[in-house]
Amino acid sequence: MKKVEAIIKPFKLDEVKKALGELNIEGMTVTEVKGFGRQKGHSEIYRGAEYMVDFLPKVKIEVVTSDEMTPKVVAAITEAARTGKIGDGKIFITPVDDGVRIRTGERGTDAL
Amino acid sequence: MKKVEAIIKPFKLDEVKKALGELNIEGMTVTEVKGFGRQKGHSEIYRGAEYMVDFLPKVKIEVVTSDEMTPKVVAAITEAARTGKIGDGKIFITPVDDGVRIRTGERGTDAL
Amino acid sequence: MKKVEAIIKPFKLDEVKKALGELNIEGMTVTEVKGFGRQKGHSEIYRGAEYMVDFLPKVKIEVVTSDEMTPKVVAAITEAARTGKIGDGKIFITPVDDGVRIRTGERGTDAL
Amino acid sequence: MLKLFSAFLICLVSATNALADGPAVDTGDTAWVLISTALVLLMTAPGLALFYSGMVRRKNVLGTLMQSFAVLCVVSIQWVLIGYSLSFGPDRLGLIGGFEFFGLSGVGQDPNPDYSATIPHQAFMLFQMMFAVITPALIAGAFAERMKFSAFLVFTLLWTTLVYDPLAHWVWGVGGWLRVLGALDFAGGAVVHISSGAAALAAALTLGKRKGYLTEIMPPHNLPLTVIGAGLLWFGWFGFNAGSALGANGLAATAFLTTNTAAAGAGLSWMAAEWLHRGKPTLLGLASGLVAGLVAITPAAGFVSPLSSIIIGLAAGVICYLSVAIMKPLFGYDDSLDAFGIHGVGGILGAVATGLFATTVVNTAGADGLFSGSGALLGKQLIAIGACFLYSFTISLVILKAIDMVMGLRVAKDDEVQGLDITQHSESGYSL
Amino acid sequence: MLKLFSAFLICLVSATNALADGPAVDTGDTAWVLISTALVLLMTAPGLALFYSGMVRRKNVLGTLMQSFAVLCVVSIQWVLIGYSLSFGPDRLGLIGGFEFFGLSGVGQDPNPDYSATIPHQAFMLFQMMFAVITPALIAGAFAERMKFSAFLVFTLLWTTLVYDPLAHWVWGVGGWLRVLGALDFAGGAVVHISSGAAALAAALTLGKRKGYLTEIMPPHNLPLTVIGAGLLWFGWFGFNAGSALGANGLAATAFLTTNTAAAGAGLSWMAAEWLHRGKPTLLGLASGLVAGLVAITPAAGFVSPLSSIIIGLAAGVICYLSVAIMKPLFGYDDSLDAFGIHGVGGILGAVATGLFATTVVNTAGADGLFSGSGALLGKQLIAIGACFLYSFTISLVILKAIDMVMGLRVAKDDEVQGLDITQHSESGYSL
Amino acid sequence: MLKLFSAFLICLVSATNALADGPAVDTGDTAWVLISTALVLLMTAPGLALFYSGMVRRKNVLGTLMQSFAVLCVVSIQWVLIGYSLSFGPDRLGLIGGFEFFGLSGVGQDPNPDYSATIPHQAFMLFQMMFAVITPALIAGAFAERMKFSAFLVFTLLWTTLVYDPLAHWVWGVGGWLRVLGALDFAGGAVVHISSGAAALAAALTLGKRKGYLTEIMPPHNLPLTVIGAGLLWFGWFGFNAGSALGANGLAATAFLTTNTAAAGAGLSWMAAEWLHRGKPTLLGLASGLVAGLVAITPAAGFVSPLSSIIIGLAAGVICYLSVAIMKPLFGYDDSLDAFGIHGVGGILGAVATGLFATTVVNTAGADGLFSGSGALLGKQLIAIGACFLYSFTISLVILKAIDMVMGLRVAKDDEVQGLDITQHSESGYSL
Ligand SMILES: Nc1ncnc2c1ncn2[C@@H]1O[C@H](COP(=O)(O)OP(=O)(O)O)[C@@H](O)[C@H]1O
Ligand SMILES: Nc1ncnc2c1ncn2[C@@H]1O[C@H](COP(=O)(O)OP(=O)(O)O)[C@@H](O)[C@H]1O
Ligand SMILES: Nc1ncnc2c1ncn2[C@@H]1O[C@H](COP(=O)(O)OP(=O)(O)O)[C@@H](O)[C@H]1O
Repeated sequence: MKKVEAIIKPFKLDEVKKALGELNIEGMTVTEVKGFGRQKGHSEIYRGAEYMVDFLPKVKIEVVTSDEMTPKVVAAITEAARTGKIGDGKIFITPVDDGVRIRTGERGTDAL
Repeated sequence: MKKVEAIIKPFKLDEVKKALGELNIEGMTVTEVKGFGRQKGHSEIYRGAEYMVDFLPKVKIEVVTSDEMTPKVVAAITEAARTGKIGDGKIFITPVDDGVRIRTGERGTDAL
Repeated sequence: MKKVEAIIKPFKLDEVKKALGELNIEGMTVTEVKGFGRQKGHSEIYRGAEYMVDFLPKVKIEVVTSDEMTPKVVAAITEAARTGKIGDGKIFITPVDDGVRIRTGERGTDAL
Repeated sequence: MLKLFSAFLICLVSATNALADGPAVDTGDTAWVLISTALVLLMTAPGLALFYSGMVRRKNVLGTLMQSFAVLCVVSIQWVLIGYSLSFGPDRLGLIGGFEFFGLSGVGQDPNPDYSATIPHQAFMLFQMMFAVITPALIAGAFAERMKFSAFLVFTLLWTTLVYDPLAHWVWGVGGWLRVLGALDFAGGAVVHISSGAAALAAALTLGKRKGYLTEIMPPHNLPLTVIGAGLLWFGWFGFNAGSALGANGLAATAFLTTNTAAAGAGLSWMAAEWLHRGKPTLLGLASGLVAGLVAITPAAGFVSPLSSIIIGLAAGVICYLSVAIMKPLFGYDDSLDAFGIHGVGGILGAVATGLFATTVVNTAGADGLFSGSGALLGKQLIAIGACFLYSFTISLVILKAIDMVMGLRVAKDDEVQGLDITQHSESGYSL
Repeated sequence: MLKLFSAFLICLVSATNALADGPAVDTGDTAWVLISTALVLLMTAPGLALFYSGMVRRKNVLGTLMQSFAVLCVVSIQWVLIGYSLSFGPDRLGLIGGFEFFGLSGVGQDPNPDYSATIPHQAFMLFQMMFAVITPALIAGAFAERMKFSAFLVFTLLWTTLVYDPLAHWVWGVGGWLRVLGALDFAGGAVVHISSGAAALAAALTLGKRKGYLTEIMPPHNLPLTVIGAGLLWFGWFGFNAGSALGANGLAATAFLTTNTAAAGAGLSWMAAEWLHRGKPTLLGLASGLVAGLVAITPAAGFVSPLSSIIIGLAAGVICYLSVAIMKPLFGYDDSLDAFGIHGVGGILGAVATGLFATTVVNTAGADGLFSGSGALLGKQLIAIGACFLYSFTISLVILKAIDMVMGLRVAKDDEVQGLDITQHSESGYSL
Repeated sequence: MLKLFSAFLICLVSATNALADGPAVDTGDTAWVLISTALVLLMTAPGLALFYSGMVRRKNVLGTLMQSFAVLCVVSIQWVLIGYSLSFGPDRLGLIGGFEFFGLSGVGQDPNPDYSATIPHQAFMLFQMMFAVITPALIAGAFAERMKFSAFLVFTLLWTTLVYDPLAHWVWGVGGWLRVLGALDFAGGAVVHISSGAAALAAALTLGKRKGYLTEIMPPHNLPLTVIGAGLLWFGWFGFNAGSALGANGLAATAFLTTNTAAAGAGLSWMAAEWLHRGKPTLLGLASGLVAGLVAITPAAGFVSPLSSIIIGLAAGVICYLSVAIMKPLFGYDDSLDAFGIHGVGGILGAVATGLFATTVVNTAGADGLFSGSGALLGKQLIAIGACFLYSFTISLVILKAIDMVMGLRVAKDDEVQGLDITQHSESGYSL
């Protein structure tokens, strides 16, 4: 099992969700985060003082999936989230030892 | 060391915290997230237009713990967070290479 | 590749960002979280009723970096985030299998 | 119903007998009463709506706002059709007004000297309307976060008609038995606050506690909203109390003054009580206290001196604090936003204080209270308190039980967990 | 321009011919009109600003608030320099006012009996100013979340001068052709609501849909803001409508009353319509409905009976709901916050209703409508509706196209995605 | 103290000598002054409270709101007990009022022709009370986010008594030396704004900078709150300025008009200055500008022509912008919410402008300024500015140093980091 963790532009969430749906991925968890990277931020002005805000709003999607599905999930997200402009985000794949469905106690990929 | 990551229903947080307390787990980190899964969302109506909202508010609890404690932690969360209804959430167990307590620089399980 | 995940006091974010900048770390993702630990919370009073609030506002910084850089990143964060008082937070190092830059499809450390 | 409908038809055509011959309208008095009317509307919506909705949990913010706004709409219509007539129509046995003013027939642009000789009858009616509006909205604090919206609508309509309208007649209607008795209620201590407080207690007992009450933390989700509400309540209360002079005169100035000092005193004394008791002066405490002071001065505003009003305010802050922080947990009822603890207790306190501090030096149309040498008034005040409290409590209980049997008062458990906003209204307060 | 400047210089020195001899000022009437003026300002800022800004997405909250505040500033100056004169200056051909009042020359502390014999001319001018302010602010609902701020400023200035000022003259100016014709518009149903609604439709069509309209979910980001706005609108509308009696008299009381009942009726009927249609009574629905009721009663407020106002309100809630929930998706234009759907449709409804329900029993200075036996008024109302709608729609279209050619109306795609707050104003609404 | 207590007892019994024989009360004037009083209360709470609290960081929102509300409560009581007497009691040496009005003894329902012949003396006293309330609340902007609440309470009480009350007497009290001199201050440019601005500067210097000032980003946490506050300030300021005519007359209309145009002009000119300087027109800029315009027109409102008021407004927006955006960083003091930069600088500007633009054509009770051919007034204005600024600055410094020695002014470092809400009040603003 792997966790696929994608940090994307917020307005791409719907498209990514749809792309995952087409893979029959039935679950995911989404977090609002702030990203810092090559994409430059914007300035804000308050009473004549100018600040650089370099943290940009991003959305983190976490999908835990079987090893077989992982490449497909990565490919689907990559495609759906891409605008081609800087700041499109990253996908990280990390190992997962086990999963549990709380309701039933099921384990492993059955829990997904 | 393992990280136990549980996505649960928000109103179960207190009970899970208490259950972990009974295991002498002294630290955890909590994030508000939105979940998408089998549990269906709700509709919202604005000026006669109806929208489906399928992201539901969930809470993610992260507990890093020793390998020995991991099954106990998983069991405690499973029990405390269960309502038996769809959407109770998931637990994922992932490997952790090392930990550091920033204040002291302690490493490994001493850092917890 | 490793993910370095640090839970720190919110007002230390700027210093940590600066310290990472000195290592030429060019990307990170930040999440607002709530922490429970040895640091005690505070009480709140509403119409004469007193509540204990033991979840404290913390900030989680995630930096995915190469294996070589990992110790430097950990050291930099540890130093910049330390106040010496309880509640300074933790750093957890977890394995990352792979990374993708969505914009270009680059893989591995090239994606960072 | 048929009668109502024909009255309706007549009014539609012949309308508001807007003749120009009666006693003269004073423009200054009219300006003051009209703006006061607008101020009292502002108290309910958005004033009280915000005061309450900031205190609930995020998931119930809209449901709580909705209650005040719905009451405003429902009672605005009820009052025009039947409420004003039941309250201020020609007396029947000292208990209720007659049908004569149904559909505002006979309520025109000329003054009605029975109630106010210098402003249009419609202006008097409108001013009173806003009192009828705010009263049921106050009750909602007791059953916040758990009542079905449909049941709430039915309750509002029944309660206004069966409780508020008769009580308004008793105390303020020409021929009303408490008015005849000589009990004093300058701006609605009994009619508005004691009656809503008693109903609130009945509601808290009937509906039962919120799921998680006393075991879960239920902090206010947005105190700035509550504080905007508190500010608008203070502002609007000048219309409520000083407007009750029904003219822009010296009495209005005095009522304005006592209102302000009582609010200030109670804000400080609640804050001080909490500071001593819990170690910190809180903003919610100060805001709650000022509302308690406004409640307590309401029946007394045009009858007592400024310095008496400070004392009334100081007392109101401490006593309402004790009722909320000590008495409520002791008895264990869930008066969620302290509608009984502030309006019931504060209203009783104010009615008693009127019996103590009233003086004809301030208002010759008033009476002398105990501290001016006469105990008679205090006795009458106690009768008025008892009558209003018992009547409202009993009828409210009956109404609530009846609604519960017919359609259910409370939302389903799961709906309570998910919140009123989504389950009752299919909306979310924020997507910040 | 030169003329303007010299008028300016003269005024600066000789100022506001504040003599003390003319017809006497009535203090009560003046108090009422001044406070009404303040109430109408409150409607725009922060009332309408909040009502609108709570409905947009978080990233546009400041841009939306900014529009109402900027209009207030711009039109306050425009009105003093030229607007009042174009609207209420001596008539030219029934179409526009002359230059005589430029820079408020001749607009002093004495009454101008042409418009109001009992209040200072400046008070009348100020009251009218606030109507000129709110009208362009209403239009902004149609193009929320996508217009360039610079283009918005230019639009506001041109629209006020070329559309609002002439229309105000037609309907209210002595000698204005619709006034001469005998069309009734008590407080601005045509001048304010039909004209802004027609401009809103023109703007929605010219600017086109928001990116993601109908494909993305765009829920209101902060409904409590919207509800505070709705409450302030209701409160302020008493100044708008009852203030239009230009005195604190029986007519003001009647207008106050019809305003209140129409708002209440429409709040309930929109809520009911949505409840039937979608299964839930929503707070945004109730709030939208009460605004629709306030719009619809505006032209009728001082001409109809209280019971008629209930009917007008009930109709307004349902009809505006249908226009927003059925008609808009049918035609597919993006009138983002329903400026046309509520103000245009509600304004037309109100103008027609005036032709139906008006009765001289309520106001001898009015006229009898269809239900009082005369069809003539209805005909005049239809002419007024048609003239105001077409004039505003056409000129708005021309102004918008012209601005689009010269400087562009719409922000860049990327800026729309990022939001107006950061791209137009370099600010963020919240860091909660 | 004993004296005070016996005065207190007397008042409690004999109350407010509410006789009915004196000069007649005018209902229109009374309506206007009462509603103006309510409007000025609204400016402080919730107006200023929101304006300020939206600008601080989230962790200090309640602490900031609390300051305005606490001032309102404390000064409402202080004014009744001693403040009004010190300010408006019979003159002692041109410097202070005597004890005669302690506890409002002798301040009844009849007019006091010394100050206002057509409204109840209590109404005049109440109107003045609200000025005494808002002034210390303004100062709080300078030391936002770092002052101990207990120290703040003590400061408020001392400052009101030792600074505000004497200054009010100097400028407005019969026999006050600046009044006798002939300096003009229509609605409190010196008494309210210069005095609070000078105190603000003293406070910013004494308390020192916030931790992280200029190194950390401290963006406003909730600009919609600030904007609601700005809207309420504009609305309430009509009471402040036009209410200062103490009647509903032509002068009130003129003051209303100059107030509105100055606010509009300054909103636009601050926005324009920031647009030129930083490249973007901001909402906070427009809101700050309109407040600056309202401040600057305050002393001039009843003395200048409408067109002059536009110029004053335009100047106020630019000059206050420069003081905030250029001067403050230059000198490096942390006037956190620009209480000095807007109220101090704007107040001085307005007092000077009164000396330039005042004309007896607008107000025969006023004087002619430099542009009407007489330099004398300007000289008097400069004396008044100097005297008020220096007196307030010096005494404020002494009070602050004394409090610092006795109990400490500033919260502990850790408490500043954690925020005032939790450390001073044990509350959190939001759980959204
Ligand atoms: N090393 C990293 N570790 C964690 N998150 C990162 C890292 N680098 C970038 N990110 C996240 O990815 C987002 C996009 O990165 P950025 O460098 O702006 O553009 P791009 O994805 O086009 O390279 C950042 O805002 C940040 O949230
Ligand atoms: N594959 C997954 N990866 C990450 N999170 C998931 C996954 N599947 C479900 N979740 C999370 O678990 C929550 C509950 O899942 P759901 O399918 O609704 O019910 P259940 O837990 O009863 O199977 C979801 O809201 C989502 O946050
Ligand atoms: N076992 C753990 N798993 C996950 N997060 C933890 C754990 N222990 C502590 N934390 C996080 O670290 C923060 C600081 O821990 P705490 O015990 O208060 O102080 P210290 O870091 O000084 O030991 C907590 O608020 C929590 O967010």
